[in-house]
Amino acid sequence: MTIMLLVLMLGLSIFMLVSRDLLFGIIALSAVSLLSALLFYLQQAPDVAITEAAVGAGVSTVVFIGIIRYTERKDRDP
Amino acid sequence: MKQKAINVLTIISLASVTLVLLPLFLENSPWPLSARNYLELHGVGDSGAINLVSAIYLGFRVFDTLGETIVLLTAVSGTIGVLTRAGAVLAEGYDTSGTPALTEQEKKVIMDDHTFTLAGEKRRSHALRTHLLEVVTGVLGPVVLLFGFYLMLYGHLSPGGGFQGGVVTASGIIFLALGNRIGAKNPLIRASVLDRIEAAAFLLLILASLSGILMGRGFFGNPLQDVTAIPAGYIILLNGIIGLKVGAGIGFLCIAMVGREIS
Amino acid sequence: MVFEDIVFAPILLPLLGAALVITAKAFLQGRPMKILEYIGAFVGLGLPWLSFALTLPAVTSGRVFQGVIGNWHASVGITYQFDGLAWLVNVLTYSVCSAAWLYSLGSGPRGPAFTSVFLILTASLSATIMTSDIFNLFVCLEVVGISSYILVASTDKPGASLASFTYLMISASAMVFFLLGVYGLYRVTGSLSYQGIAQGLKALPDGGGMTAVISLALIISSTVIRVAVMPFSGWLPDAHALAPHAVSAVLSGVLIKVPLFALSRILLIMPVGAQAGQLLGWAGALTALIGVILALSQADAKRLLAYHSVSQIGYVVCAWGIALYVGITTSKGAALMTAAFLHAFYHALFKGLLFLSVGTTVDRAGERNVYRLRGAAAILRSCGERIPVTLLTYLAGALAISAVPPFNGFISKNAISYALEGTPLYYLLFAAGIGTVASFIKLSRIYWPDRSRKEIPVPAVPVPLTSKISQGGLALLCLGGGILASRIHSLVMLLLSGTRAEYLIQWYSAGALLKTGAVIALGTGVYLLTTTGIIARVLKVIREQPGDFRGLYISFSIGTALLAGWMLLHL
Amino acid sequence: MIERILLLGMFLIGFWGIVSRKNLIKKIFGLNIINNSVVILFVLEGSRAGSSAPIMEQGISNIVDPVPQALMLTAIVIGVCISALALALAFRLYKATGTYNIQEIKRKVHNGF
Repeated sequence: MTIMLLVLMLGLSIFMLVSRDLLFGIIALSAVSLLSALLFYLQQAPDVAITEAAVGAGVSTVVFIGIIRYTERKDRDP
Repeated sequence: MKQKAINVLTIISLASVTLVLLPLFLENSPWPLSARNYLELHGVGDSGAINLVSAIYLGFRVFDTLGETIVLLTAVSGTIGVLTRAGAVLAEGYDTSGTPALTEQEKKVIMDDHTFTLAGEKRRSHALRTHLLEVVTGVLGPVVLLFGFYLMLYGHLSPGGGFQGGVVTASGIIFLALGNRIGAKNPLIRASVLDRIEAAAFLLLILASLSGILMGRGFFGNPLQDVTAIPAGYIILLNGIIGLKVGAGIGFLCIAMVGREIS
Repeated sequence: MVFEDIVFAPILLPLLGAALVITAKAFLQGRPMKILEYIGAFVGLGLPWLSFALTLPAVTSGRVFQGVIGNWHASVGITYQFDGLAWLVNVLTYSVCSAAWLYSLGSGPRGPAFTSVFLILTASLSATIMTSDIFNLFVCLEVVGISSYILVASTDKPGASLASFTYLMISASAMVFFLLGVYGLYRVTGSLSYQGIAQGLKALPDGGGMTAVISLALIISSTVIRVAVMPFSGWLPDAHALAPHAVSAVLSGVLIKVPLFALSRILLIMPVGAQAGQLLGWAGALTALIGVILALSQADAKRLLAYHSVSQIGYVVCAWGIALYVGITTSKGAALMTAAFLHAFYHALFKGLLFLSVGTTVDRAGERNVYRLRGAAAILRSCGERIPVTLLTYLAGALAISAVPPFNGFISKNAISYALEGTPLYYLLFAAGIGTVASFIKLSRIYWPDRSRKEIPVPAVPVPLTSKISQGGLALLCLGGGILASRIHSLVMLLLSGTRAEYLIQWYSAGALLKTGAVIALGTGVYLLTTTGIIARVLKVIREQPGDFRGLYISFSIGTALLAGWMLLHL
Repeated sequence: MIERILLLGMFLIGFWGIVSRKNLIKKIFGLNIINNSVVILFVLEGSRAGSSAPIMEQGISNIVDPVPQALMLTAIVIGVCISALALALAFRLYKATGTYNIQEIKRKVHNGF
């Protein structure tokens, strides 16, 4: 289970860095946060799980989206 | 040519990071148990909190937590300041940096009359926003706020605590803001109110940490030791203060971020 | 109230001050807000001096205040330590920060937001030197970091934002490496306090093996990135040159030194700390020389000063590292450590002074290019400076950094070279000293009268009184540091090593003066050389080397690998 | 074992992202990734010590080590604060130069002086 989650997170991390669309990257980032919250919950760390879900998936997503909303979504570089 | 040379350097640097970190990640010795064993035996007795993570977070290592809240406070005020100077995506009334671009009179008007709103005709045409969202978030907001306060105040017993509760409270505040119609004035989503709550909570936090010194129990010593029968009293107090501060701070930050462009 | 708690005053009072300022900002407006802001600043920057006065007798008698914050059990609590080193570093911090805040009142970024971040920075700097818990050190460094990123970005220039972003990225990534180091050490020893880790490592059969050494290397390199020794210094010139002047003074004066002395607490008790010190000492000496060459090539006045910070921190790191290598309890080690601190302190004073006075000048002149700006003294006069305070204080700073008696730089540089006499490092530092003189002759030319221009085109903005006061105060401290050399030197030595000075340096001996004369003569020669065509062209090439964002990371990773390899070699 | 290799991989990918992606936002993604991987590593390894969550209700024993969890709470929050500030700076640079590409920003800022 742990390994599966980690593989998924690894894949999402790569996607985050290569995707042309920053919004997709942000969604991937918050998915990674949610997955790691799940992982923490499975690893007997409920406090960290709550924090990661609230802060990583919630606040940081809002902040990221708030920033790119007024700039640009596309990464123009290869 | 130059591009290639730089790529070689990138590979070298990645390789050296790998070399350095590989032994660290592969370290396989058994996990040291001294701290855990101590906490398992004495943790609850020392701090009064059943949730040992809370006990560490607000008891044994509360000074770290103070540092963390300061990082948050500084980050919020710095982010707002930087954004303001950049020409602002901020919602009106969220310009609180030290160099006011508005006159005091204008500022006062904004602080008093405007609350954050995204409703109706002011939104952009392609904004992903429906009345469903408005209604649901408006109803859900108070419930989330309540859950946040629950997390704050029961942090010493169950998972959660001041910080987590604060973040949940902040999302409750954001829900209230999203569900806000034009004209509705919920004091909790006003910039000045959030700013004041955060400032007052920070002052309270510093005073709480000082109170131990004044009572002769040392820095961050428990001043309530003889006053209250609940052993975790000080932790509950700190949880509440930190929750308020974090909730107000993060709520402020998020609302400022999703606000509309002034330009 | 217990007397011991007074050692927390330098942390808590600025925080209280910051809380007052933030409250004032939130609740009040106009005049009452200003008043409360000043009260907060006084509580934060003024009152701690009282605590220094009160704790001085205790620390001079060798007393070490230590314990666990909140009186918890030591295995899980945060331990702290307030000793001579912490006292000295706090005095360093507060003297520069007070002067810089005063300066900012007149010309720097103003307002409650700035003041609160500034006070938080001050508090976190004192927490950094007092803590003896590795994770707490992480938190303290993060607070220092985040407040300094904000302060750097507190001007309107986009360049400052870029500098701040670069600084943020490199040091935040370095802090992730730091966290990995914490993980490694906790994994091996199960402890977070310095003492606990050292004991845990000693108890292990192989001293913790590779994991411990690599973790230590990660912690060292990610702390050293704040100190900006050579492979790690790429972020510094931009950040220090583009920040507001008062912030530059604090960054260059204080911020790059406190982590270094906090690191010495760790290295002194860890297994291969001494060897790491040796490597850093060498890196420091090379930094001193290369930094000064880069400084000599710069055209921007503040950037020139920023490269000088790199160079001078090289002196400090060199003496500091070798002191760790030979052991701080030996007489040579004590002398070196004293010299390192003395130079750090004096550099804080004169570099702060230089940033402030040059900042005042370039603001009035509206021109920062060293090659173009001339006649700055006349410009300052036209701005209403009857007594040329800025010019005089600049001169005090420039003479101090060039090690001319009777200013304080002369004392500290001599203390370093006295202790390093006979090693190859000595010659590297000697060469760096020549370069310093040369580059300050270059910088001083901005004050030389400009015959070709009669009228001063810039609007005359008067120099604020607060700027004059803070510059004057720092200049007096520079002079005082030189005149009271023996007394200060023996006090520092007593506080750092617990020993009275075993030898007395003849500060103003004929040999030392002769050497200074030689350095000045050679420096003038070097300066004249740099004005010749071919060398000027070489310098131009150096100046226009583009700094690369990824270069920072590449040098960081390679430097870390080298440090780890070196430490593994000596395991 | 495999978990830690995967985490190392995640760390390296994040580091690669910071070093060689030109887009500022992606650099901040990279910072988040390396921070995440270290946090996961610390918590994952810390939970090997026992088998139940560190909440000492009746009859609970053999808990996992709570210290790493408390430390990582702090680290997560600090990480988010840093990336919020970094984003604000990136936004400001975008407003000043009209691009997120670090090299272009550098060039424009340099020419602006």
